[in-house]
Amino acid sequence: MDDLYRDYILEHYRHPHNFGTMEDATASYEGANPLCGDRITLQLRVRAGVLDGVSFTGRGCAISQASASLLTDEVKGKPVDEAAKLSSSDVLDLLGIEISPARLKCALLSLDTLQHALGEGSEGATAHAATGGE
Amino acid sequence: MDDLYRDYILEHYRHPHNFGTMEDATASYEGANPLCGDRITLQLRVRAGVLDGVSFTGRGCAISQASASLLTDEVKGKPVDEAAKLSSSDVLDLLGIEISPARLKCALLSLDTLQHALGEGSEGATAHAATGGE
Amino acid sequence: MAVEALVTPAAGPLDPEEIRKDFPILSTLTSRGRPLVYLDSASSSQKPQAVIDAVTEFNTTYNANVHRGIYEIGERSTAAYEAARKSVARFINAPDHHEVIFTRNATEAINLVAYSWGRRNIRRGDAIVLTEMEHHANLVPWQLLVQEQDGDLEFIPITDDGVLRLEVFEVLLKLRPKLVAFTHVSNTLGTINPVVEMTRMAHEAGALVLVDGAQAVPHVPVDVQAIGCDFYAFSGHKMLAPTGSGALWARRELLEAMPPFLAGGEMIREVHLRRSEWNSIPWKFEAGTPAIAEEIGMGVAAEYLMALGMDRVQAHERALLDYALPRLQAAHPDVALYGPMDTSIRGGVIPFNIPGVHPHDVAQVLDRVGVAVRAGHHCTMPLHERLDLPATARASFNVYSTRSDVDALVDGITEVKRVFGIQA
Amino acid sequence: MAVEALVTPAAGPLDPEEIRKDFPILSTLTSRGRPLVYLDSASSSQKPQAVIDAVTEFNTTYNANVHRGIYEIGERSTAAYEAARKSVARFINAPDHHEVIFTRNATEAINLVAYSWGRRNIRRGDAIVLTEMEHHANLVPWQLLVQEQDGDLEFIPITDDGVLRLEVFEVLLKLRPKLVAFTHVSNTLGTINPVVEMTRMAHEAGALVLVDGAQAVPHVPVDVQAIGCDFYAFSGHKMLAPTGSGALWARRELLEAMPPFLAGGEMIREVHLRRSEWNSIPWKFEAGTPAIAEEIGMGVAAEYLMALGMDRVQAHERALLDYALPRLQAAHPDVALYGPMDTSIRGGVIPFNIPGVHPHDVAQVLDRVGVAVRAGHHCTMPLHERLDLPATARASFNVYSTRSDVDALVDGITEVKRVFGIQA
Ligand SMILES: Cc1ncc(COP(=O)(O)O)c(C=O)c1O
Ligand SMILES: Cc1ncc(COP(=O)(O)O)c(C=O)c1O
Repeated sequence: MDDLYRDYILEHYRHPHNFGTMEDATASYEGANPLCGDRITLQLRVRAGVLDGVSFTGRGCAISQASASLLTDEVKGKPVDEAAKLSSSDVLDLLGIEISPARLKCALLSLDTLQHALGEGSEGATAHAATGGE
Repeated sequence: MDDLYRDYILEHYRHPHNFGTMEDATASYEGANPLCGDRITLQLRVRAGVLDGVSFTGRGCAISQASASLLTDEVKGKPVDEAAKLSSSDVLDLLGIEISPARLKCALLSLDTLQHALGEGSEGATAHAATGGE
Repeated sequence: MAVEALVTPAAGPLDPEEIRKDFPILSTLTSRGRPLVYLDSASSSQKPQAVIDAVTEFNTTYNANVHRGIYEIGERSTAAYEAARKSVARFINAPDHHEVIFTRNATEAINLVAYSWGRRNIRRGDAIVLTEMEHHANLVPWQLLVQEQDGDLEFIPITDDGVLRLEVFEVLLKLRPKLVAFTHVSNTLGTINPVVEMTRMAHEAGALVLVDGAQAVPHVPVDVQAIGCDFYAFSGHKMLAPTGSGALWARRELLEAMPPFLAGGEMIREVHLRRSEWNSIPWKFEAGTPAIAEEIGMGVAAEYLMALGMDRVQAHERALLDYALPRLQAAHPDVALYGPMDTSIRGGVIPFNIPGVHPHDVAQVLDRVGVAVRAGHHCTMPLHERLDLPATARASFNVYSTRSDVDALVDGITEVKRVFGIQA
Repeated sequence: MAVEALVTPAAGPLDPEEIRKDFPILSTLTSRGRPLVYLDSASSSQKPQAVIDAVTEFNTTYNANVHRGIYEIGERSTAAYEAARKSVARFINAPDHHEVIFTRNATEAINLVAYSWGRRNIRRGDAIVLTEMEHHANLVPWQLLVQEQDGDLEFIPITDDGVLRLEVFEVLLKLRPKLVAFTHVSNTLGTINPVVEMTRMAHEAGALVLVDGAQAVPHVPVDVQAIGCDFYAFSGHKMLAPTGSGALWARRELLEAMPPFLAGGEMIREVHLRRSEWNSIPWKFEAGTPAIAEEIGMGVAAEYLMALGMDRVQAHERALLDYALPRLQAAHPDVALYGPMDTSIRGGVIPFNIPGVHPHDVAQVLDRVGVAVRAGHHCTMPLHERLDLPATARASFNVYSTRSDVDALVDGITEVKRVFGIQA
């Protein structure tokens, strides 16, 4: 019944890949959705134009954390310029679940953080999403 | 069919009593409803505590002008303290027609002006009424 | 789609008789058993069934706060509210629906600009140019602003038949005003102002332009990009939408640079005890729970009007004016009519006076025969002062107005004259 | 009278099952075919049929602008709008209905005070005392104000279970603040603050008092004269009324001395090109066409609640809390509950967290079983910072809430735990 909380999403949430910190990171960025309290710190190690190492720490909802886990898997080992090209819909495809507008911001926090870490920060993903307030 | 525009109201409107100015007035006041453009200037001549002379000039709707005509008839020759006691409902009785809330201000402008002229100005009658704006 | 089904095909002239079927109030009777002849649409328009139903549907099936709930009716409410924003943006051809801020009415929209943009940009000695025909909503906020900031107001005068004197505007622009604010269509005279030309002139002189569109959106096609203005303010309740709805459109750069106006929930990104950060536009300017059902209704009203076609709406109202003005003049040569007689620059507004009868009395007698018109200063006191009129009576049209409404007005005026003993 | 007929007799406890019949949305099903269990009333309440009908009736039978038309539907509209003001005044026991100003919501009401009273009365170095539990609506307007006027904000801290520390308030009052502003009932914790005592303390120190009543009016009897405060702000949409409705009550002398806030039609007595005079209160503060249908609906909602009896409403919600808190604790000892456990000082609000599950995920899974709760910071970010919680889930009650709603929540939490693989 739960489209959103598929087993692999919950698995990534409970046992996120690439979780932790790196001593020799070359770039890092902390992204947050203040409205929800989701938070992700992403570390990158770039060597010869390639994302040779990627790790993150964070807290937040299953969607935001699973998305970070899946995204870091995806970009690890990729050339920087390829990683920089990833779009929102790529990330939604990675998640493979139907995200309602209210949860979009959770799903895209990892991408936004990556783009900032790559020095490609765009305002797009930090724009308003339908979450958290009253 | 017209409760409001009875013959005597229209008669007072077209041929108002006590219309004009007095050379030897002892008090005068100009009252206005800026929202409707109704305007009444009332003159009083007080002798030995009696309203020995009363006159008015003005322009405006039939209700406001007929009310001034009827009211001046009513107070002429009366002791000042009696005139000062006239209430809104007295004036509505004088008019003898049913006044809707939207027209109350028109009907009571003459009383308000009289009270001011008598140095008894009250804020009451200049309070908001449902007229004129958009 | 409910909307599409309700309207006449989008070609040929509007059929007001068909349209009237969509407005339940138009088939009611007055307490005297007369059919309602509603000729006060410039004050507030009636609402079609589709708009009424949109509000009821919200209240009975998905009422929930917006932008907040991770649950079905909350998501539905948010989606409908944001879809309404898109409809309203499309209705005025805004380049970006994030530039549409929902407000209670045109008045609040203009005050928002006066407080937020004005207090930051108007300084001592700065001029704001208005016109002599402004509604109080586009005058008093600027009075308060220049009082506070020690600025100046200047006014474009009008000709006796209610047309702006652009040659004087030209001269006023030499004062290098910071802002020029004027109404698109006059609520009292019906004058349709040359907004494109005026905006160009103002911009050439370095001023920003605010257009008060309260009387334009219900009656003429509005394209803010074609106008080229910087701010466009309007009300929902005059364009078939519920009371409590309205909008401000402004260019993104301006909105982004402007400080917040009302503060509270929703307009923030982050709040600490002593400082906060703002949300992105448009939400930065929508503090607190908005008028959700009402703005959703405004979206439906915009769709309804777009389905009718605003060029057809304008043509319909102009045809009605072309019918009404000669008919009134012929039947009542003694009645004074105001406003431009050239109906190509006039919306469906007919201000008039019957000599010897105060407009209040006119309206009161007309009410007895079921004809609803406005009487007074129509929130344009300075314009009435300029025209040396204490007050006027005013009949005004909307999509559902018909020739028989005009006929009822003509007959009603005869009745007023009868009551007041005036020979025709 | 429609209202009277709809409610249970005004003695004995409320029967929520009877009341639910008045709320059409409560018998709808979610898209998954589940009955709607609406536990987000603190965000926005549902509307009874009487309120929905009042809006429809306005739109279909007497829609017209207020204070303006000398015709039948205009007079009816004006009378209904002003009658709503009287109902709302009676609802909070205001001494004079002219002291009730209609606003869009509580947020606008508070901003009105911050702009109009605040900019005139708060000067460099002046302090305003707030609390750590304020909704952003009663915090951010004061941040903007003290930034502009160079004043200071001070905060009454809370205990860990969400009760104001009055002994610190006592100390803060030595700063001789100009204003003390606090919420009557906390939207996040449910805490009912001792408003009478706090108002007395503030007045003794020479401060004015603004009470944010947004969460009080739907849940507890409110008597502004008994409280003794100077300003009382609240929203319609949380007390069974339409979105777009709300009110500020303030003492007449204050309102009369305050300059206008929004400017435009209706709030003026006289307008000239360069100066204007203001209307009397409350209209001085109601510029432009108000949310007529919505405020009329707010009057009906106030009558509905008065017919139920606010003491019975409070008793009902307290009984539900007394049922829910032990039930939750028993069924889910691992779930963290926040707010005072003394239900005599608590409204029907239950913030909670399931360890290991983010509130968004809690809300999302609950939605799938038809249970609507809120997740996030509930517009009290500083309070969440104070409690060191990134976010909370929150269930909240209203007159129509029942024990079976609570049971559905308890079962829903079990389901959340199942999905997330948490042992009970
Ligand atoms: C305590 C409190 N104050 C103010 C508000 C703001 O209410 P509104 O959004 O209706 O302006 C709320 C609503 O969330 C609230 O709970
Ligand atoms: C030209 C114009 N501007 C502004 C307004 C104010 O509209 P609202 O009262 O809806 O704010 C009106 C409405 O009368 C108007 O005609």
